[in-house]
Amino acid sequence: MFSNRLFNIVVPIVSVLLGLIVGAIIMLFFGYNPIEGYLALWNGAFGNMYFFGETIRQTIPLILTGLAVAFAFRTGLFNIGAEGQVFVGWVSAVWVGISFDLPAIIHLPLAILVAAFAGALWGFIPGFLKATRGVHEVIVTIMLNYTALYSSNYLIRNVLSEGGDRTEPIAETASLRTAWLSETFGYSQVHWGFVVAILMAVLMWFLLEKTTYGYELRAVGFNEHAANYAGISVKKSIIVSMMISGAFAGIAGAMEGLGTFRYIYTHASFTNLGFDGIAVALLGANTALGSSLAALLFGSLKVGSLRMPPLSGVPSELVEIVIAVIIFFVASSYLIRWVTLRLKKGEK
Amino acid sequence: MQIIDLLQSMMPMVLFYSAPLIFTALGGVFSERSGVVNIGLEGLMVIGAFAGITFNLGFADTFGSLTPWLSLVVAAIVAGIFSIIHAVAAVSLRADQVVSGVAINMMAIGIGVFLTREWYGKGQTDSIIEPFYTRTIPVLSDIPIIGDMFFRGTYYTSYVAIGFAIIAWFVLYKTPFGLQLRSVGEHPMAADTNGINVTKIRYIAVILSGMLAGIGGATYALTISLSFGAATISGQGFMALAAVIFGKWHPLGAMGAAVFFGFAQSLSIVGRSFPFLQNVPTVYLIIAPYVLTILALAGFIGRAEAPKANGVPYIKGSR
Amino acid sequence: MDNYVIEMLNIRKEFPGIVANNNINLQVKKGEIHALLGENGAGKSTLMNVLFGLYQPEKGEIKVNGKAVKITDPNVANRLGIGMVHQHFMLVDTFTVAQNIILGSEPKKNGVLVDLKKAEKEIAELSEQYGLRVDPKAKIRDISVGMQQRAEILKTLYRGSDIIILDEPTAVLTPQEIKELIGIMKSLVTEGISIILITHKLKEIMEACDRCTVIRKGEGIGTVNVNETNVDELASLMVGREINFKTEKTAAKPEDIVLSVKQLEVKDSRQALMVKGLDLDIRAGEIVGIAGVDGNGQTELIEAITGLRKTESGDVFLNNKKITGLSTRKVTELGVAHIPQDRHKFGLVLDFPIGENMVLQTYYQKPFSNNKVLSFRKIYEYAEKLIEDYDVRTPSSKTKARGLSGGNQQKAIIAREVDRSPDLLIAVQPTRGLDVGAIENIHNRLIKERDKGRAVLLVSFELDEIINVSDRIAVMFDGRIVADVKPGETNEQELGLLMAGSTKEKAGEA
Amino acid sequence: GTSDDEDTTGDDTPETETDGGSEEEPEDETEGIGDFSVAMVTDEGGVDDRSFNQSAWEGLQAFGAEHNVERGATGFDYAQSTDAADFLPNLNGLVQQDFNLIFGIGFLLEDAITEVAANFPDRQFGLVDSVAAGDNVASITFAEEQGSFLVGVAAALATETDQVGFIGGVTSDLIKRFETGFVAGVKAVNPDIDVRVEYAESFSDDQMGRSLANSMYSSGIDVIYHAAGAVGLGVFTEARNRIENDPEAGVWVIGVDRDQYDQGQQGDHNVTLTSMVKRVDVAVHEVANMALAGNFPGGEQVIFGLEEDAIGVADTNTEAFTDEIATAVEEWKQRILDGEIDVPQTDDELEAYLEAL
Ligand SMILES: Nc1ncnc2c1ncn2[C@@H]1O[C@H](COP(=O)(O)OP(=O)(O)OP(=O)(O)O)[C@@H](O)[C@H]1O
Ligand SMILES: Nc1ncnc2c1ncn2[C@@H]1O[C@H](COP(=O)(O)OP(=O)(O)OP(=O)(O)O)[C@@H](O)[C@H]1O
Ligand SMILES: [Mg+2]
Ligand SMILES: [Mg+2]
Repeated sequence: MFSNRLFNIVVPIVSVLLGLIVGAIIMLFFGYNPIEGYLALWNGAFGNMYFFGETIRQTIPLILTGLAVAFAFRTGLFNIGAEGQVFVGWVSAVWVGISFDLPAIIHLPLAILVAAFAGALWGFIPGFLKATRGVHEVIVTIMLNYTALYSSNYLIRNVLSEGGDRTEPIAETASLRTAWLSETFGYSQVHWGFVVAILMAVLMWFLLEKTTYGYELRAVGFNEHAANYAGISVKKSIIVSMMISGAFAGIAGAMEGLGTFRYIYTHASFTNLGFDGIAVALLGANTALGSSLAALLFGSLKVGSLRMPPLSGVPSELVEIVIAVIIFFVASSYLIRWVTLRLKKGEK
Repeated sequence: MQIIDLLQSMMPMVLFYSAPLIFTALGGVFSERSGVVNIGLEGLMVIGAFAGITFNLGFADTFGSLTPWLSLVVAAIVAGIFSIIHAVAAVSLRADQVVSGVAINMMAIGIGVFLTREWYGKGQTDSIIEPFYTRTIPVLSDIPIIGDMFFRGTYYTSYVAIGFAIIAWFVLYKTPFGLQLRSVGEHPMAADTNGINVTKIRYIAVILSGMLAGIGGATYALTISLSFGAATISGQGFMALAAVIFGKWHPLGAMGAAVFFGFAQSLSIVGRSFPFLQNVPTVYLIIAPYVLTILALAGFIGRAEAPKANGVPYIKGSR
Repeated sequence: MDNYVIEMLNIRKEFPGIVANNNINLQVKKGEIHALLGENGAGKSTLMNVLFGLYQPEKGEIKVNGKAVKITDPNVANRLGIGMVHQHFMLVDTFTVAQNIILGSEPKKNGVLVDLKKAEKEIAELSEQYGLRVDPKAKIRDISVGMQQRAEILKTLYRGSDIIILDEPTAVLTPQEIKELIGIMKSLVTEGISIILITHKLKEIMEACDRCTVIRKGEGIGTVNVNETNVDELASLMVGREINFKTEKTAAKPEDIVLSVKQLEVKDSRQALMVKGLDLDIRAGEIVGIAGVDGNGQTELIEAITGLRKTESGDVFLNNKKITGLSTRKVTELGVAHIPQDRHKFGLVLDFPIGENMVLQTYYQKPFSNNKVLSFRKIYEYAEKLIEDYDVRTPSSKTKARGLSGGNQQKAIIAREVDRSPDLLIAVQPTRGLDVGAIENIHNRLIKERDKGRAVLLVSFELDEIINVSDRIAVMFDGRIVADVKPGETNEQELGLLMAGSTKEKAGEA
Repeated sequence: GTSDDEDTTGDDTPETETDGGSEEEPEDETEGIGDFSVAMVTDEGGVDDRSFNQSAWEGLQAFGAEHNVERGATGFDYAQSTDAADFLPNLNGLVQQDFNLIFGIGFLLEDAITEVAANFPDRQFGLVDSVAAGDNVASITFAEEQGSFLVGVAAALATETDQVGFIGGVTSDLIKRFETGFVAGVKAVNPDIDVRVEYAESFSDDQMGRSLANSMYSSGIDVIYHAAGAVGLGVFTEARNRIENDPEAGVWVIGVDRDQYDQGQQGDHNVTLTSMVKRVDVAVHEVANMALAGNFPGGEQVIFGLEEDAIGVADTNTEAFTDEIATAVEEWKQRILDGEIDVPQTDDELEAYLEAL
């Protein structure tokens, strides 16, 4: 028999392959050369240090929003609101970044912490309403996404700048970028956020798997009734879980505000980081390590896809389809399981 | 402004804003009532909008003023077919339905824009020349007060949406099919032991949700944006999903929720011309619909009970 | 040649890793009540699910009225006149009785509408005809288990079934209801209907059935005529050895009051008052059994004592300390252990390894965690000790709880609860659905705890269990303790009447 | 059409015109532009946004056509951004493809251009709609307030209700210039005309545009000027719908960036009164030619306005845009060109302007 652990690795790998194959078929069908297309994709993601740096840069917030969604999922909650939490985190981080004059050793951590706090606050609302009023977290988080988008635009224009479309850049002391790192990666936007992201992934793993809090949250996630019976406060767990989830997404916003952009601009629409986080978490089986790897995959596909049209003529939307197919197959892992079992049987 | 005047100027806007949401939310109700979570509504709307617009562009000359209606039909068919992907994953392949829905959303926008590029050589289509127009219903619009509110300057599609909601309610609560569909969403095994084909019902429900969301997306495209691009459908599917939950998985509830969203939305626009709101920063009006929804949920709507088997794949013989 | 309505010949059904049915034969005559007897997990339900078309057998033949048939799904079974009342009811909670009954074969009007009026009328007629009292308009979630069961039976009759399978129908009923059910079955067979009855209760078989087929560990043991056998023979056929039905125990030596409930009032989730001014005292060193029909406030009482549900008024004292309104965690820490009724829903996190389930209430205490960090080494050491001491059969302490059999899941819960050395041990339906060996084991464990000086509160719907194990029986009806009797001074008949709301005097006369 | 571009670009550009002209002369096709290549990075709108991204791309295409080079790494090309985070990778990708001159289209790219320009001092960059630092960056801005002023004049003359509206996208300094110019233009003709100003706070929410337009038209406004990207699609939809119901409704839309005449066609009627045309194509084309000629205006802000014919007012809809209006617009244009009027660009300037009326 296939062991479960092995299977957990086989499914994503097979899914990625199937996704790429479907992509190749589409390219062939529309008269493109799939090899050229994928070569452009590969080069666009890993072709040289510059693109590799960009891939890392894109991966950083995806890891964090992935962790946010995964964390909530693990405790039985669906956080569609990472999108909004990214905004509030981003705004807050930039606010700290531009309004304080502090040594880097305090400034940077403070900015990240405030972003985490803001995200947590944004997660608190649906958590609290779910725990106390039984309001479905999905609607509340959807509504809060829009609220966050429009409110942060308002703040940018009226509080953080004087009617401008973006804030001034944050102080160097709050920046995650360093010249050395950028230079190493061919002047890309890569920043030290990847350390933060990895730390957060480790933190999530530790928190969930190794601590009593994690034990409680997992118990609530699997079986609310049993957790309640065991004396665990389900309400508290729901609220705490949404807050931690929100904090991760808030930090994702901080990565944009302190690393990638170092300011915030008014957004005409969502960043999609939060929505992509859902896919990342699901592809990563809602684990910290899995989400990190899935984020890397998404990050490289997204960054790589930018080079597809100029280098191979293939519209970059193809990558969107490929990602969707990958997710589809991961979701339908039963199919892969069934086929592998069939193959096994056939061998005998 | 008098309250009546206000309502008269708002109602047509409420109706036209709500129509796409009503269609789509009804789709969500069918799907979720049968036990299949459908967060792919957004993607299905995208496909509907895409199909509606491309058909309209291609056949406006052939069908003339009939084109928008045919576009809706085509959108329903195409999105219905597209939704089979979700059905296969969620029902036959026992996929995590949320994941599959996310895949639907990404796939739809990918395919929609990819094909637009392939067919039109650009990321956004031209404007259609046979869209829907608002109409004034001859006799009814002369009724005092009501006539101006509901029968002047509205789209036929808004009436169709309301009609569909009533039909959906009728189907779900008065017909054998509805009874069976709801039983499948509550207790699939009970349905199964009663000889109901759970798989078939769920497929039908998901395809219905695809068709309705397709109509919803096409309605949006044919009444508001009049063209298709990556940004045509941006979040309406999620609002429809919210309407499903807000409306407690009931067709008329979902319609009510959609109308509520429309109401809040138009209030935030009409409200700008109120003298006493003139000094309020616009942002408060813009976020008002969303905040109002949250407050409404927290305040008096409260706990909503999802169909018991919602999101749970049915595996024959498991307990 | 006998005239069989049903013949199942050499049926074999496998599940991954287990043969649930191996070459089983079952032949049912027209108009008889045929018992299917076997231990838990023997394969009875599986066999019936095969007959009902829910499972496809790997091997074997099924004949209905002498004709070989293939029953591919419940629809086919329905058409062949086979109806089944499942062990776990197949009713949609939010539907009415009538809607549930007609589901899948709805009468129509105008070609499209469900004709609920007609259905309700037909159902009323049917229930009149067979004496099955139901309210067709009531929602399932609002009616008693007994009525739900009658709805299930009506469901089969409505479909015109003449072969009805009843899978453990009596497990949830009071003695009076059981008696009523047997009456119903007897009247059904006089109308030419054949019944297959699954039950663990030998007395019921003796009382109601014509013949009995016994299966053991998936193998058919044979079929006997009920009037040619007796309870002891049936028991040994079922288990494969002699069985002692009476639990051995010494007299209780009650000491100080451990639990004292005073004028307690509790509402259920739908705000109906379920516990209505209840008084109850339990002393150290005694087992108090609460007898009562499900739905008379037992669940709410236990939840109120354990802090799972808030109380309306009245008080609960533990060792003279008021614990009313305290959180579950506090109550647990003060020395209350609780073996819950539904082990899957409450007792275990099925997706946690059995080891982590063993510390469900103590994970945050030393030595299982230190400064909020779990010590898995300590947790698993402890879990393995419990597994050893309480004979929980599991491949390893890391196996998910889901993978254990029901009996072993229950043993794991009992190990966890008992090992905390609580002052008060609450056991709700601790042996539900378990086999005889497991039941013996658990009863002995409860008695051992009593002998150690613990107070034990046993809630059970099984009168046998209550009478066998308790030192004192408190009969609960309509949210109150209506009688307090000694097991030696009463019988099932009397208890049954008390549970149904008769006064002690009236019940005594019966 | 791009046919008149060539005539006008030469005229008003400072210094470089003669050199630029002579470079363009040679008929020899094979010579082309040597190894000079030019590319652009769009903002989130994309290359077919029917707005300034598309216009810029048309400028590059015209440049290609003029010099007879193909799209691709040796001629001209573009990279499309779907997200602000894509700007830098796109710019760097084009740098790595060895494009000599790279345009960033839209003020959103300001920081990205600044950064890349600093990293690659040997390349030339152009930024449209904003000003970036760097000796190798040419900042291309437009005097939108001038064009807006003129369409304001047109609106003031066309309105029959003495109420006109302005719908902006996301509030910003740039869109503010459209607003103040428009208001100033309207009031210059008739200070009693009401101008209602609304911002959609989006460039993509066509539904919002539709609703705002509905609200405006319902309140008696009959001319709406939009500077709101795709939000404007909703404005057109609303106007067309009103015309469909009542050909005599008399509602008008003023388009922006490009001549949006096509957007306004409804049966045999057209609701596009005029459009404030911002010739990003002209500007991009012109700057590319300057770079090719070795006269790249690095480190400078090049303002394209009425004078350069890079800002204009569309007169396609001759039925609505009557001779009377055209004449008036021409008069006001002259007064701006003559420096008689300094069109206000901020709220404060507008206030001062209105007080002076
Ligand atoms: N769906 C299933 N998948 C795997 N194993 C199963 C399944 N259903 C039953 N089994 C196994 O088959 C055997 C027979 O189970 P079955 O439910 O028929 O027993 P039973 O005699 O009805 O017991 P009970 O008295 O508890 O009702 C058991 O060992 C059980 O573990
Ligand atoms: N779908 C299934 N797949 C695998 N094993 C199963 C399945 N259903 C039941 N089992 C196994 O069957 C055995 C008995 O299960 P069952 O649910 O009948 O227990 P039970 O003691 O009857 O509990 P209950 O009180 O819930 O009826 C267990 O070993 C369980 O793991
Ligand atoms: Mg059974
Ligand atoms: Mg069982």
